[in-house]
Amino acid sequence: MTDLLQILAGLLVLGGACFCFVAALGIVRLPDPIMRMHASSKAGTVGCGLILLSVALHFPEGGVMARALAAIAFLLISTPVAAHMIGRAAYACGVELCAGTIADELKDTKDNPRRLLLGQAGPGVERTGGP
Amino acid sequence: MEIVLAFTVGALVAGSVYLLLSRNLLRLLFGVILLSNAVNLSIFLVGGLTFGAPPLIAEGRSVLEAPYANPLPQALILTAIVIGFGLLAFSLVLVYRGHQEIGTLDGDALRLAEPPETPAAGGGATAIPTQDRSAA
Amino acid sequence: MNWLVAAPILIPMATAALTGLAWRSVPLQRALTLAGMTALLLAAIALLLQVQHGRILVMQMGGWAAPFGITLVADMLTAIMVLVSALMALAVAVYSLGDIDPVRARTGFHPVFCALMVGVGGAFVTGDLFNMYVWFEVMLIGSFVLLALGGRKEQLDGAIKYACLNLVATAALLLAVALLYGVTGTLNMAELALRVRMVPNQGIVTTIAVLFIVAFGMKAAVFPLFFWLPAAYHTPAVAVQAIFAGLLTKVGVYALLRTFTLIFTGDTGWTHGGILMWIAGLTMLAGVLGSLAVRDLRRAWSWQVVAHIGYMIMGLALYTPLAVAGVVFYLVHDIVVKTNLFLGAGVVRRLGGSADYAGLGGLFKAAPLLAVLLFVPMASLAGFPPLSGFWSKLVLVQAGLEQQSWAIVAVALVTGLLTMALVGRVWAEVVWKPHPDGDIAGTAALPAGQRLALVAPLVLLSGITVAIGLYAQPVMDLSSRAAADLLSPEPYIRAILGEPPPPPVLVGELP
Amino acid sequence: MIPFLQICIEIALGVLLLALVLASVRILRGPSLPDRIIAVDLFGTLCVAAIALLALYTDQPVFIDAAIALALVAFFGTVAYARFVERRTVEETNADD
Amino acid sequence: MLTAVVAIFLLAALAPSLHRLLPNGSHWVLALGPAAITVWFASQIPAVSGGAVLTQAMHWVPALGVELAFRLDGLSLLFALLVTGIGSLIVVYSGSYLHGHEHQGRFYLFILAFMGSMLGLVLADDMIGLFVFWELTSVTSFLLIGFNHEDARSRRSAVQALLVTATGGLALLAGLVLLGLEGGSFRLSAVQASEVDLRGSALYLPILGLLLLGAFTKSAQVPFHFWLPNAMDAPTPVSAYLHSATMVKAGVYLVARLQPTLGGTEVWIWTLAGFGAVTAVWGGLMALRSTDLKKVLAYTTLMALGVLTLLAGLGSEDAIRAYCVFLLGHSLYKGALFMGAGGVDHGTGTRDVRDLGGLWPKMRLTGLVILLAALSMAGLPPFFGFVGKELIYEGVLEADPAGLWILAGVVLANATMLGAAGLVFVKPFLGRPTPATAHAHENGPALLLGPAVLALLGLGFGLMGSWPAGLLQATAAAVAGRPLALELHLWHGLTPALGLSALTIALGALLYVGLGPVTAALAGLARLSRVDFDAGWDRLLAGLDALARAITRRQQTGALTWYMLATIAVLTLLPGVTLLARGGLQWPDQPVGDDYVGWALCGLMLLGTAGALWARTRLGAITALSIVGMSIALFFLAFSAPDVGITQLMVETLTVIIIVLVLARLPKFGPLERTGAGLRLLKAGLALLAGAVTTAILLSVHAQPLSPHLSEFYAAASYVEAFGHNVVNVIIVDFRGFDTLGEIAVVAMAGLGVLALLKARGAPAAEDQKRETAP
Amino acid sequence: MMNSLILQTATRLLLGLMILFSVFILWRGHNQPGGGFIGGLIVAVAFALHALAYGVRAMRKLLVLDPRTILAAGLALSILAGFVAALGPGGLFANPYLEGRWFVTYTPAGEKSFAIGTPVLFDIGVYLVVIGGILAMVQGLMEED
Amino acid sequence: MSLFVTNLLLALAWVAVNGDFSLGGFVAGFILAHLILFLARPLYPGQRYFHTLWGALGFLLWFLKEVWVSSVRVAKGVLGIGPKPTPAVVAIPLDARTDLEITLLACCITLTPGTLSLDVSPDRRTLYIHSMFTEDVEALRRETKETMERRILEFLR
Ligand code: NA
Ligand code: NA
Repeated sequence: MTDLLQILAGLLVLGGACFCFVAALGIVRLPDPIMRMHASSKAGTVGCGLILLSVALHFPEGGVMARALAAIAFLLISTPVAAHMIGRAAYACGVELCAGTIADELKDTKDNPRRLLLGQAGPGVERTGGP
Repeated sequence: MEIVLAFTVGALVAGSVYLLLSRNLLRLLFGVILLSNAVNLSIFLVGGLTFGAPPLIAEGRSVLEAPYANPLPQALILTAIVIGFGLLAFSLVLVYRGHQEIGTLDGDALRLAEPPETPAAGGGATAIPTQDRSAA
Repeated sequence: MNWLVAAPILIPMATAALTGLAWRSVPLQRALTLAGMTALLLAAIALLLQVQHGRILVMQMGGWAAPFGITLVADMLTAIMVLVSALMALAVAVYSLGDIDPVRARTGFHPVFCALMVGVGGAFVTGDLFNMYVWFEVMLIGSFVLLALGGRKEQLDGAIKYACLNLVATAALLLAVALLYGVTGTLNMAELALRVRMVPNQGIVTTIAVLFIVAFGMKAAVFPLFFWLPAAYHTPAVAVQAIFAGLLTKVGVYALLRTFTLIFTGDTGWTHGGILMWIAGLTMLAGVLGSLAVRDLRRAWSWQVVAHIGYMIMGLALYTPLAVAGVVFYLVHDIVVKTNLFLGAGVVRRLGGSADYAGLGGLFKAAPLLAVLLFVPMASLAGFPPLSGFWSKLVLVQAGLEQQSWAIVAVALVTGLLTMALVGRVWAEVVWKPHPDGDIAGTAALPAGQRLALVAPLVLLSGITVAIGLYAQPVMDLSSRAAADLLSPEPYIRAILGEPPPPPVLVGELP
Repeated sequence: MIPFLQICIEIALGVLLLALVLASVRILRGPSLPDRIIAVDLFGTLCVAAIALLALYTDQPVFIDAAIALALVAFFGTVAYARFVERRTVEETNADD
Repeated sequence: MLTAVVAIFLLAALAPSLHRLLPNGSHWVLALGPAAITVWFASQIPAVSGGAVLTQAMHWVPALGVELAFRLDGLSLLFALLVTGIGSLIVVYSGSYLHGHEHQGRFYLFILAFMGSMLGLVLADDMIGLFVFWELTSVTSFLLIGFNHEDARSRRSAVQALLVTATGGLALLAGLVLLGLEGGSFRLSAVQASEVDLRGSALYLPILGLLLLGAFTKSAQVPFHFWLPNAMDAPTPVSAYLHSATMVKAGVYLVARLQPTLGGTEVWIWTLAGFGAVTAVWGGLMALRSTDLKKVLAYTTLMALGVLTLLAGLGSEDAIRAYCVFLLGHSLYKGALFMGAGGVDHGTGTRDVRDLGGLWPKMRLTGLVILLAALSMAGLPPFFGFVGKELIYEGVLEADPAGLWILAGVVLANATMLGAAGLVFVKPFLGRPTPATAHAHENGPALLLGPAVLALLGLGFGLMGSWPAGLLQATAAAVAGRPLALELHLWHGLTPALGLSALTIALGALLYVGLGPVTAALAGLARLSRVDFDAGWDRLLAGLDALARAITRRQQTGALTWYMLATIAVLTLLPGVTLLARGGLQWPDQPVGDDYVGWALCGLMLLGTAGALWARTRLGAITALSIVGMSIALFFLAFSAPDVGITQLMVETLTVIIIVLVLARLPKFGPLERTGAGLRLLKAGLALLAGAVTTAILLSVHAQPLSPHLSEFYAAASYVEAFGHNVVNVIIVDFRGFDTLGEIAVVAMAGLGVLALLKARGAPAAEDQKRETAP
Repeated sequence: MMNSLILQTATRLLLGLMILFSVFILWRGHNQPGGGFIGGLIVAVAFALHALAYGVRAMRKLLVLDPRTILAAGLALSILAGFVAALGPGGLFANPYLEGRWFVTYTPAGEKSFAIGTPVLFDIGVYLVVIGGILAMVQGLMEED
Repeated sequence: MSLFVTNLLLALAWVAVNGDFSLGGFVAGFILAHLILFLARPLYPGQRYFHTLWGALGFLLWFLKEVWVSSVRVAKGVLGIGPKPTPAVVAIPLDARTDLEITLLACCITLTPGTLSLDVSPDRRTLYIHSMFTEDVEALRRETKETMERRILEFLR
């Protein structure tokens, strides 16, 4: 049982490392920032998550397992939020989407983050708060 | 490993010194960050490096059993890191406020406090070559 | 177990915490600060009384015996320094009642001022080198904040240079402490004194010692590491200038004095007679020439801070009982006088509306009492007898001549002469010369409360200067005993480590 | 610990270090602000993974706390970066006016 | 004696209050003090003449061996009498002279303090005590010379006097300390009596040089003489006092005091004689050139000081006798003349000889006083000045080494005295009346008392040589260091000295008659030689200022880069050189290590550092630094420092966040970063050197064995005694909890400081402005 | 503030968790990596995140106390923790400053099962100072807008 | 959710009774208690506890599968095997209304098939996503709404 768990942990670790590597390779190879974010947010999360899972399996104490799972949960919440924040900011600061982009339904709407940002940040205009 | 680290620290110090000599205050502060990192590593180094044996007494034991990493340098570094952070945070804001009030990030252009007796151009009297002044 | 040893840290620190809690109420902060500094002074007096018969007070913090915990220790030197700094703190706290505006008070002057005193006191009483680093940092952050408090342009300008250079100094100090730990395995200063002698490679010990010279020297503003001082000291509020000028650099001198009599005594030819001696001479000259080059009262005094550090370093460099006694005496004298000078310059500026010689004058006519109060520290600065400055200079000159160190004595005398030139000029320009705007108002024009707050410290400090001058014996006696203790540190070491120190193992002779 | 797991961890550590280097490359190369921020964010995530690996490697579960702490602050850091990008955009556009 | 000195100082301290109480009569009351002391000193004359020496000593700073030791011998007594006696006359005189001056009270304070200092100086036996009073005279005379402080010339003169005398003062200090160390005691009398052969000491020359520098500056010997005429900017009573009895006489006193201890060597004789003769001639000639009455008198003082120095230098018995007599004579007539001249000034409103004339009918009393004193100065019989001059000639003639040159100089100098005497009396009183003297009026008794007493004494001592003889004999004995007979006669017989006197009178008369051409010649001479010491002084000060500014500007450039460069250079070079010079360099005896995690993390750190260096943008640099910081954190974690690793990670991130929060408002990296290639090379060189030194030191330190006793204790006690499993945390909160106390103080202050910086903007500046404009 | 619905919601979710985690870290600091400093930093980061999402004013409201008060209180607590030693044993001021005073429970077997003492109190002071200090900085910096 | 609390309390009771304070013990107790409550569900009419819990579990499993699939797809894209990326920014009209619904949806979209939430419109009616492998914009819109959004709303409502 223990050996089996350890073999499983080993495989998870290897897999996790591979995903991490892919994520890193992705942000080097992919053509535009948003694409790179795909790599980092998905492969990075999975890779890191797998390794944490392996930790959870490896250590028998409940506390460790709970913390490892909590870490995975936190990662699952925070990574997409972070991706959203960067994505929006990237869009707002006007990065170029790569040449192969087939559609951009955000660009010409009133919801364009850049437009919102600059329009609302003019002098004397108070930005409206969230809900 | 200590020998490798000694050379690394040397490199960090070299890099930090180069940044410290910048006219841009922000780069100077980056040099400070690097320098304090290098010093922290030095403390770590002189205490001796031990891989994978944190100074934690195992559950159910009453003394730390060898091998264990030297705990004292770690405690010192902790203190040093926190202190360094406090000083750096303040300095950063200071530089920021300085820019806000004085309008420059050029360390060599800070001439409000001194020396007014000197002609503004420095008259070639300063030891720093003046060819880069025009760029400012 | 004597809690008095911890008082120089705990009293101002508790005061800092309380004033911090009371940050909404300026009057409450003021009252707390005054009470705290008074308590500090009382504790300092008690401390001096305790150590006056050669007793060394030791407190092992947390009850962990040296060298495992942190040791606080008070010998004669410490007690003297604590007492003088407590006096200055009280004087400046009183002065600040009339000097610190409500905005500065609301944004933290009082807690930070107290924290500065924590750092100063801590540096004096600690017997642990890393702990000394910590107190230096407390002092440093306190000085950063006080320097910038108020946020005027030239303040920020000066504070930025001050901060950048001191951050480097701090890193150097930390590195030096770490390296010393690396060769000895301890941080306790008493144990260090024993263990540095056992290091097989004495060359590296000397190297570390030199690093300490540079690191502490930077704090003490010696040549050529003083740039931060004339760049910044004249910019903050007067109370802040005064406490800086009085205490901060002297803590650096204290640290040099302590470590280079207790720990680094193995290669005095190189460290004391060589590096420190050169530093001393150049510091004196650079400082005094700087003070002659400026035309602004506060800047001139700032440069004088530098110049007189040179004298103290000279005493340490000579490294004889008389010379070290001279350093201690000089510390006492200089702290009082420099604080007084800056406080005085503040009042002068308040009355004359400027700090520039060109914009000043008329004091002899308008405020004769103030003129007297200025005359005392200025004359003492110049070393005119029978004021405190004379005795300190006399002792150092005598010590130098005894050692036949002609060059350094010559430099000291020339520096003294140039200081007289400065003082004569300042007196003529600031006190005698008619004010460019015609007659000015005297101190009587100030509101009564403010007048009392501004003038009382001057009276106190000038009184001390005169008293020490007329009756130098007590201070000289204490200084001599402090010096004797410093130069034979065995009782100090025994008091801390609790056992007769093992005979030092000397490892070979130096090349 | 069985040798298989040991080997797996060592290989994984190596791969992860390589990934860290790759992330560094993107951090250093940029070219755009978001690129660097994404790379720093990933660097943080990779560090979390590396810390978890160290926990396995040294058999010290305490490292997990480091991982959580890092994940927390790294997230905050990324949000701050995003804020910076937005602010800078505003500042620069205003400055151009 | 201590009582006397302290009493005068106390009187000084009380003077302003007393003057406020008694604005019209304070000078009479105040003069009682010194007068009483004079009487006490006079009462000691018989004993001292009989060879007795009064001593008094008490501890002052025993830790330094400094005492308040006083010694009253003939020399001290003569000076003490002059100081207090003339002093009390001066106080009375100034009460009238300065009547109604707004700072009259302060004046009494200064002049009495000056008197006390001078008295202490001549009485002190302890060298340090002597120096203390010496410097006090400098300070108090500074205050007196600058008394008319709203006048720029006064201020300049005061500072000049202070600095010149202070220069000598510091030399004197060094000299005295050396003398004390070499002589084995800090008591002048003990050194004089001791067996130590100071004249043969290796330090004799330095000691002598230093002491004489002190004496010469104080007694205004050429080339340190220029401050003395300028000191005439002081109110006349001050000038009178300074020149007759005090200050400038201090130097002459010191030389005499040291004569028995250090005198008699070739160096001593020729130095003093040379300086003295030159000063005497120079002073005399310059006196003739001057037109301001006070200036004339000031230059004659120079002449007298020169002669006194010369005599002290010659050191022969006759020279010493001459010294004593001339000293007294000069004090009497110079005090009278100055006060008289002040009277003229007071009565007419001018002191310029060219504007004065025909005063005799209007100011007969003043004229008479001046006449008596001038005759004494001219060295005509039967005045005391004549007695002195005769003795001078005898002394110079008798002295073996005295050459012809010196003799000629002395004669010439004495002749100029005659001319000067003519200048101060004949022209103002007997010359043609001028517009300035139209409204001249006689002065009151307070202004006449002092000069009259002195002038009459000059006549009386001349006629009755036996009156002062006893005292002067004791003085001479003190100067010689052995008993010396002294008798005073107007008539010495037909001696060479008498011939020289006749020659002097003839020459003097010639000089006075031919004053016009002589002055022109002198002016031409001065122009020709361009020896204008006063202007030289200004150039010296300006040069000093320029030097100070140049040096200061070169080091305190205001450029942060330069400060940093210098600081780091010192920080690098001093330890680096020490490491090499003291043989500290050592390579650790251990393998380099094959820990690939460590290698890789070090590599990442280097990568990040390189990135931070080459970053073109701010964010590029920050993110590169993040690489470094996180790699270091991983390094800490890998090498068993979990707490440090976590903390490093968090602090690293937090730092970046704070940077990022402030960054948006800061400008981008711009042209600031583009520096010249040479400068870049310099910076890079220093950076590499710093790195190399760091590595070398770290390796050498690591090569030393590390004692584990501390960590062993922590390992054993952490849980058992401090109840914690995490040893590092136990160290932080318990073993070394005190560090943490300081650490949180730093964090707290940083928080407060940041808030203060950001919150209080502009407000204090406005506050300060408000306060400064409306005090 | 960032004006992002997603961030705001996530912050609401995370804030409580982070504070909880920080207390956990603080509490076990004596036995495991963690302690007052790291715990305090996590709280500070949590509130700073709130400030980023909702603005500084909302954060200050949530915090109730001014950062300066927290900071000073923490400092006072840490100082006080050291003073407990002054009370004894052996009389007032007989023991040195900062000497630990522990409340320890033992298992029947004689092993320590639970220990709380003044060093923990001290660490709580550290925790508060760090929260106050960092939040003072964050508040100042974000109020700039 | 009071049933959830009951479930928790029962689990704790189990742990206490056993004296086994480990996570495993707690999980065992929780499952046991859950089974008991499930059997007794007629006692608690109107409770959506089991629906929600099982719904969430089902969603989680589905979601993890999607994450895995998407990661593999992205990995292929990164490594250059598989189809060439065809990125697009697509607007998704939202049915989700509450903060939690929108946030959860956005997060899940980011973590799954080659999509990334960029922004929510200020009126909260549109979610803009970036897709890495877009064959047909309309199909993507439809698919996202019908799989992801439907599933989330299902277990949240
Ligand atoms: Na070592
Ligand atoms: Na900890």
